[in-house]
Amino acid sequence: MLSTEVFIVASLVKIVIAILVLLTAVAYSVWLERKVVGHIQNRWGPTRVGPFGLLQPLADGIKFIVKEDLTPPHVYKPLFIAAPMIAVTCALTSISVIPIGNWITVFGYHIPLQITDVNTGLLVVLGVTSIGVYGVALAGWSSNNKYSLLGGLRASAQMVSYEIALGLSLVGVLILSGSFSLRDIVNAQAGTFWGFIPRWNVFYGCQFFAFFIYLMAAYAETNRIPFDLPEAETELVAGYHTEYSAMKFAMFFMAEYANMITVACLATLLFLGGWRGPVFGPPLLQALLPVFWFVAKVFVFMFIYIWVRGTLPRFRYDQLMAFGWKFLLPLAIANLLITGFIVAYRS
Amino acid sequence: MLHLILFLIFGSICVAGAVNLLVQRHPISSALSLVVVMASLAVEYLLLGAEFVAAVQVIIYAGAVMVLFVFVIMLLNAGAEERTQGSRVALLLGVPGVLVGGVLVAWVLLRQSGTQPVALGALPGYPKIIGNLIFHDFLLPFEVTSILILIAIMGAVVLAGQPATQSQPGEER
Amino acid sequence: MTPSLHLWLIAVLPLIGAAINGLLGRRFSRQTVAAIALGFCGATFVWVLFVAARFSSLEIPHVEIVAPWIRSGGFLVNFEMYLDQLTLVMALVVTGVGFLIHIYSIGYMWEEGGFYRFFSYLNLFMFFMLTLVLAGNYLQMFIGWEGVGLASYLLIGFWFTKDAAAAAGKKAFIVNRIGDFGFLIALFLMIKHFGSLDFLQVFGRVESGLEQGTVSVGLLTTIGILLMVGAAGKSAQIPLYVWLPDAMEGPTPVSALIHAATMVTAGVYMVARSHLIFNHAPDALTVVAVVGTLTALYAATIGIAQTDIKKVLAYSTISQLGYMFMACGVAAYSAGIFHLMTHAFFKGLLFLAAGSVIHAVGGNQDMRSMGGLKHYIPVTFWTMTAGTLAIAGIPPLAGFFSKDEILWQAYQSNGAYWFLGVVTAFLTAFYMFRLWYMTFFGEYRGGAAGPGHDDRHGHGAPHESPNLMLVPLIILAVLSVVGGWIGIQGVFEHFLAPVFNGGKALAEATPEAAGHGTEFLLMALSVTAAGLGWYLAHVLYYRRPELPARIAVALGEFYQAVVHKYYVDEIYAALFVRPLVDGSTRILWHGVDQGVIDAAVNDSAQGARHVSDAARHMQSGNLRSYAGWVAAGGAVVIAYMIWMGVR
Amino acid sequence: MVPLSYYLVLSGILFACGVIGFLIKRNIITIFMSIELMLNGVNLSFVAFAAHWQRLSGQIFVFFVMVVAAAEAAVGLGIIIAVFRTRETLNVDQVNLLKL
Repeated sequence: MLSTEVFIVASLVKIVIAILVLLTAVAYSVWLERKVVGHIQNRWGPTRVGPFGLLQPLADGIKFIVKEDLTPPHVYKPLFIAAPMIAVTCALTSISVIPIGNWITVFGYHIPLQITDVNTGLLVVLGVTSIGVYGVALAGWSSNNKYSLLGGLRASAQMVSYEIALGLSLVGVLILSGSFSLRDIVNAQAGTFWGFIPRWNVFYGCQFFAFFIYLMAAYAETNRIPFDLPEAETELVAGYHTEYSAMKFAMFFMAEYANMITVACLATLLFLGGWRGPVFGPPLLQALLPVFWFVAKVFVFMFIYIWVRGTLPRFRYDQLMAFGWKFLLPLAIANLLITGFIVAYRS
Repeated sequence: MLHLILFLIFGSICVAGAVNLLVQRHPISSALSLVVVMASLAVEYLLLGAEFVAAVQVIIYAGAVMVLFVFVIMLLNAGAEERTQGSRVALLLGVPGVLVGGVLVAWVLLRQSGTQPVALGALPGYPKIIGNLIFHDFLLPFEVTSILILIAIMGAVVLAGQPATQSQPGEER
Repeated sequence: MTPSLHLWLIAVLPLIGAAINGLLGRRFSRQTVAAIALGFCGATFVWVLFVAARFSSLEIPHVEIVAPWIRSGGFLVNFEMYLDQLTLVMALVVTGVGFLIHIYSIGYMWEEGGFYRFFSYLNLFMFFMLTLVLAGNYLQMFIGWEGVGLASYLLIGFWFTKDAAAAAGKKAFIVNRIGDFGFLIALFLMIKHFGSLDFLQVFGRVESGLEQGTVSVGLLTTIGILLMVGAAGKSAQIPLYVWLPDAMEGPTPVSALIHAATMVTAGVYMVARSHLIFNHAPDALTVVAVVGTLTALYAATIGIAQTDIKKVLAYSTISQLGYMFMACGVAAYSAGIFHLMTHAFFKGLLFLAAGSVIHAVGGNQDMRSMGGLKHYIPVTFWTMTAGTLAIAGIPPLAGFFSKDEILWQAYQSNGAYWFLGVVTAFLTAFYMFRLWYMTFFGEYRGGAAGPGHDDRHGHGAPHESPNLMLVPLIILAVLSVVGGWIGIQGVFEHFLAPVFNGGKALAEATPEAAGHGTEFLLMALSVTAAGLGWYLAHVLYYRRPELPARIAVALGEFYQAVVHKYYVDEIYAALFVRPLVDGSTRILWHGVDQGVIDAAVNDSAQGARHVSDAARHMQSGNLRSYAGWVAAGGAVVIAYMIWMGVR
Repeated sequence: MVPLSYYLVLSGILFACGVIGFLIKRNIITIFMSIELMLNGVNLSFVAFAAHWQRLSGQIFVFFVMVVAAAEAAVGLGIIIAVFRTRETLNVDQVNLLKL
């Protein structure tokens, strides 16, 4: 057990590293998206700034910071300012309970690759995500703009609705692992069965339906295509962030991509065995390989996100609601029942 | 000591939020104050060891119920409160009554203080134990509340649903 | 142990028929309804015949307990079926005549609305009547007793849209209640003193109680007179006969079945069944005899002046019932039952024939507008003739044997009974032949169809009824002719002797002093009286039809009194009905109901209104005001609790 | 170590704030929020008592209160929407038809 001082110092270091890595990841996922979508649409994407446009995110960041921060008249100012902060804060906070690897030993201290491991880690993520709704809703309302208001309304309704399907799809995993702690959940997926298939929940726990539900609900939660109704450009200009500009707009942008990453991390942890993967080689490689596997899996998810965005058209709003309530929710409940039977059968 | 400090910090945030709820005239500000109250109450629950309660408090109360409130406020486009004087009884009788009652209770409680301190995280409410309790000892109330929820869902659908005669959706805006 | 005969089936079969027709009959066709009613009634009759066939092999009395009913301390009442010779005779009469009348009704009621209702009621009546007859204890008998009253009420008021019918139904019901009251008190007395209502136990305890001196003759007399009150109500004896003439408002088959053949004889049956009590209470027997004799004479005199064909028959029924009670009153129960049986045949016949006549002339019941129908409806005429001869006591028809038996027994008991009986026989012959002549001879006095209940089919000339109605008439006519022959040489009496052996002993106590010579003399006298009556009717209504009017004028007041049935209905109205109505109106309605009960309710409502007028200002409709009150109240409660805690 | 009574007093303050909000607020939605505030105050004392008596049933009660609150919010907000549709106002002082 670490002493309090070491714990605090280690935690601070981990926080700083995590935020830096996360923001970088956010920036480069934007780049990745532009690049991939570009190729899907038979374009090049960013190419001018740096090799393959690799410095484009940096340029964008500079642009956001130096642009004029415009506050339109007749907005409800306190909330107008607070809304993007709430959004980005919640998006960044949820990363704090996500483990990206096993324990490592640094300077003789045995430290987990996770900012903090709490008993109710998954609940923390869910709670923080659900608070994040306020950012979108309040942004829409405080802008004093009908498009924004509609976007905010849609966002809050959509996120509250899909949160139920999302939460229920996770319950099957929880039944299998018997814990809310993300680290425990990953540990429960260790090993293989039938000799070679990893005991990931999506395989061994028969959670493919849950995985599918989670994926759908996650797209809706993060307001991504095909569920990006709150910011549907053709109907609502830009939805809840129509009136935002400069750094405030950047915050929403960051929040969206940070949420995508968080959701991808969760999917990896819950269904695909987290950092579990073949580990070999020298000690240093053994320490880093789990992290590599984790990042690789998350990357796959991010790629699928972008791929879907480049491929699928947008839903209509009533289709979206009907899909969530009438299809995903019953399916999630059925999956829950089946999982219960499976667990009861195995024990 | 840490316990007391944390208690005081979040307790004052709590009270500040509650008072802000009263003072603010716009319902959305009141709603956000209430979210603050709930969030800091969740921290108080954590201090008492009820971590599952705290998580549920955030997810259900702050994340769902209050979102619903905010949603309705946005939907009805509720403006700032009007200062009508509909009831003298409430002001002349009710508020003093509450103050008297509150002060009396506080006085009694504080007279008893110091006798039974509560330790930090005194009673860890792990989800497993709570689940066992709900699904064994409290199964009947649990089922009854599930029926209550079902009825509430149906009631809400009936109440808020469009009357069959109104043909145009969104007409009430 | 004799094997069970499932006697309960006899009672329950008609009930099933009644239930099917009553509950579902509305959707059935008339054919279906008739088939159901007739099927269940016929099945009952067949079962009774089956029981009769097995009868000789049974120990008598044969009791079948179906189920316990009331169990209270030592007091036990069962649902039980009781079978002895008396029961068998009654059951045969009820089911046999009932079956015939069911057949007749199909023809008679075919055109009427509420066809299924009629047959449902009719089957219901059969159920209750058989319950009454087969009862093994007084309580079950009482159920049947009340039930036949109910069926009678329903059937009298069958055409309930007619005021007179509804009123007649109510009258029958209420007058019967008075009788039932007496019956009930008699039952209570039995429970109190004998601790049972079971026939065998009650009679056994009467005997043993008399021996041990625990039962006094006075008690038996009281019970007997109360039973007689009940019997008088059901069997239309003085002073409770008033309902029966009015009951003629019901359909004619009902009059035949209920108000001539079966239900009204329930009183006679009950007295006969209770003969052990009456035998030990001579005063009660005297009451029975006197009431019977007076009723016989009295009703016969009224019958003379009636012009409504059914009313004549109704008074005739009362009169004949009087004969039966006279027989019971002189402890000649088997003679009474014998007359009951023959009466069921010929009076059923007469009513059915009268129904056929009414049918023929299109619903008119007034004899003054009939006449000369002999040629139009020959079958009805000949059957009616058989019935008339039978009731008049012309040998060798049924009425002769039974009436003669009664008069012979009466003569042995008291000459006065015999004399009045013979006078009644004369009057009976007179008014029956009067009816016969007025209806069938002379000129047809009716024009087109008169007003009446079944005038729907427009009538030209009178016409014969359908075969469905004629067949029962013929069968009953045959029975009326030959039914009395089983009384020859005392065969019937002998058959019933085991039941009435107590009565037999009493009868034999008076030695056959008069001997056969006297019996033949008396027989000749009564036949002469009947012949005289016939002759007088022949003179007045056939040869010189103008004479009756002159005689009526000559008699003046007395004739008017007879026409108006001695003003008994008016006297009853003045004595009982008006005071009751006035008292209810003035005291109970205006005084108690409006003055006390309504006033209490209204005043408290007024008070509540005044109080709430003051308090309603708290109900401002403002949510926050309500909350203010709640908060203030909560503060008061908290303060009170803390104050209590501190103290 | 915090005395139990501190938690209870905090709970009482929240509850009193809720009642006062109910009394002085005119907006029906805010009044509804005051009710939620009261429920939260009560929840706190439930949890505090649970810790005090070392009995988890106190925390279970909190869940039931939450369930009831959620149901109440669903129905209550439905009612509010229905009232707003017919009365065009959210001010409870103007929604006072239910009287003599």
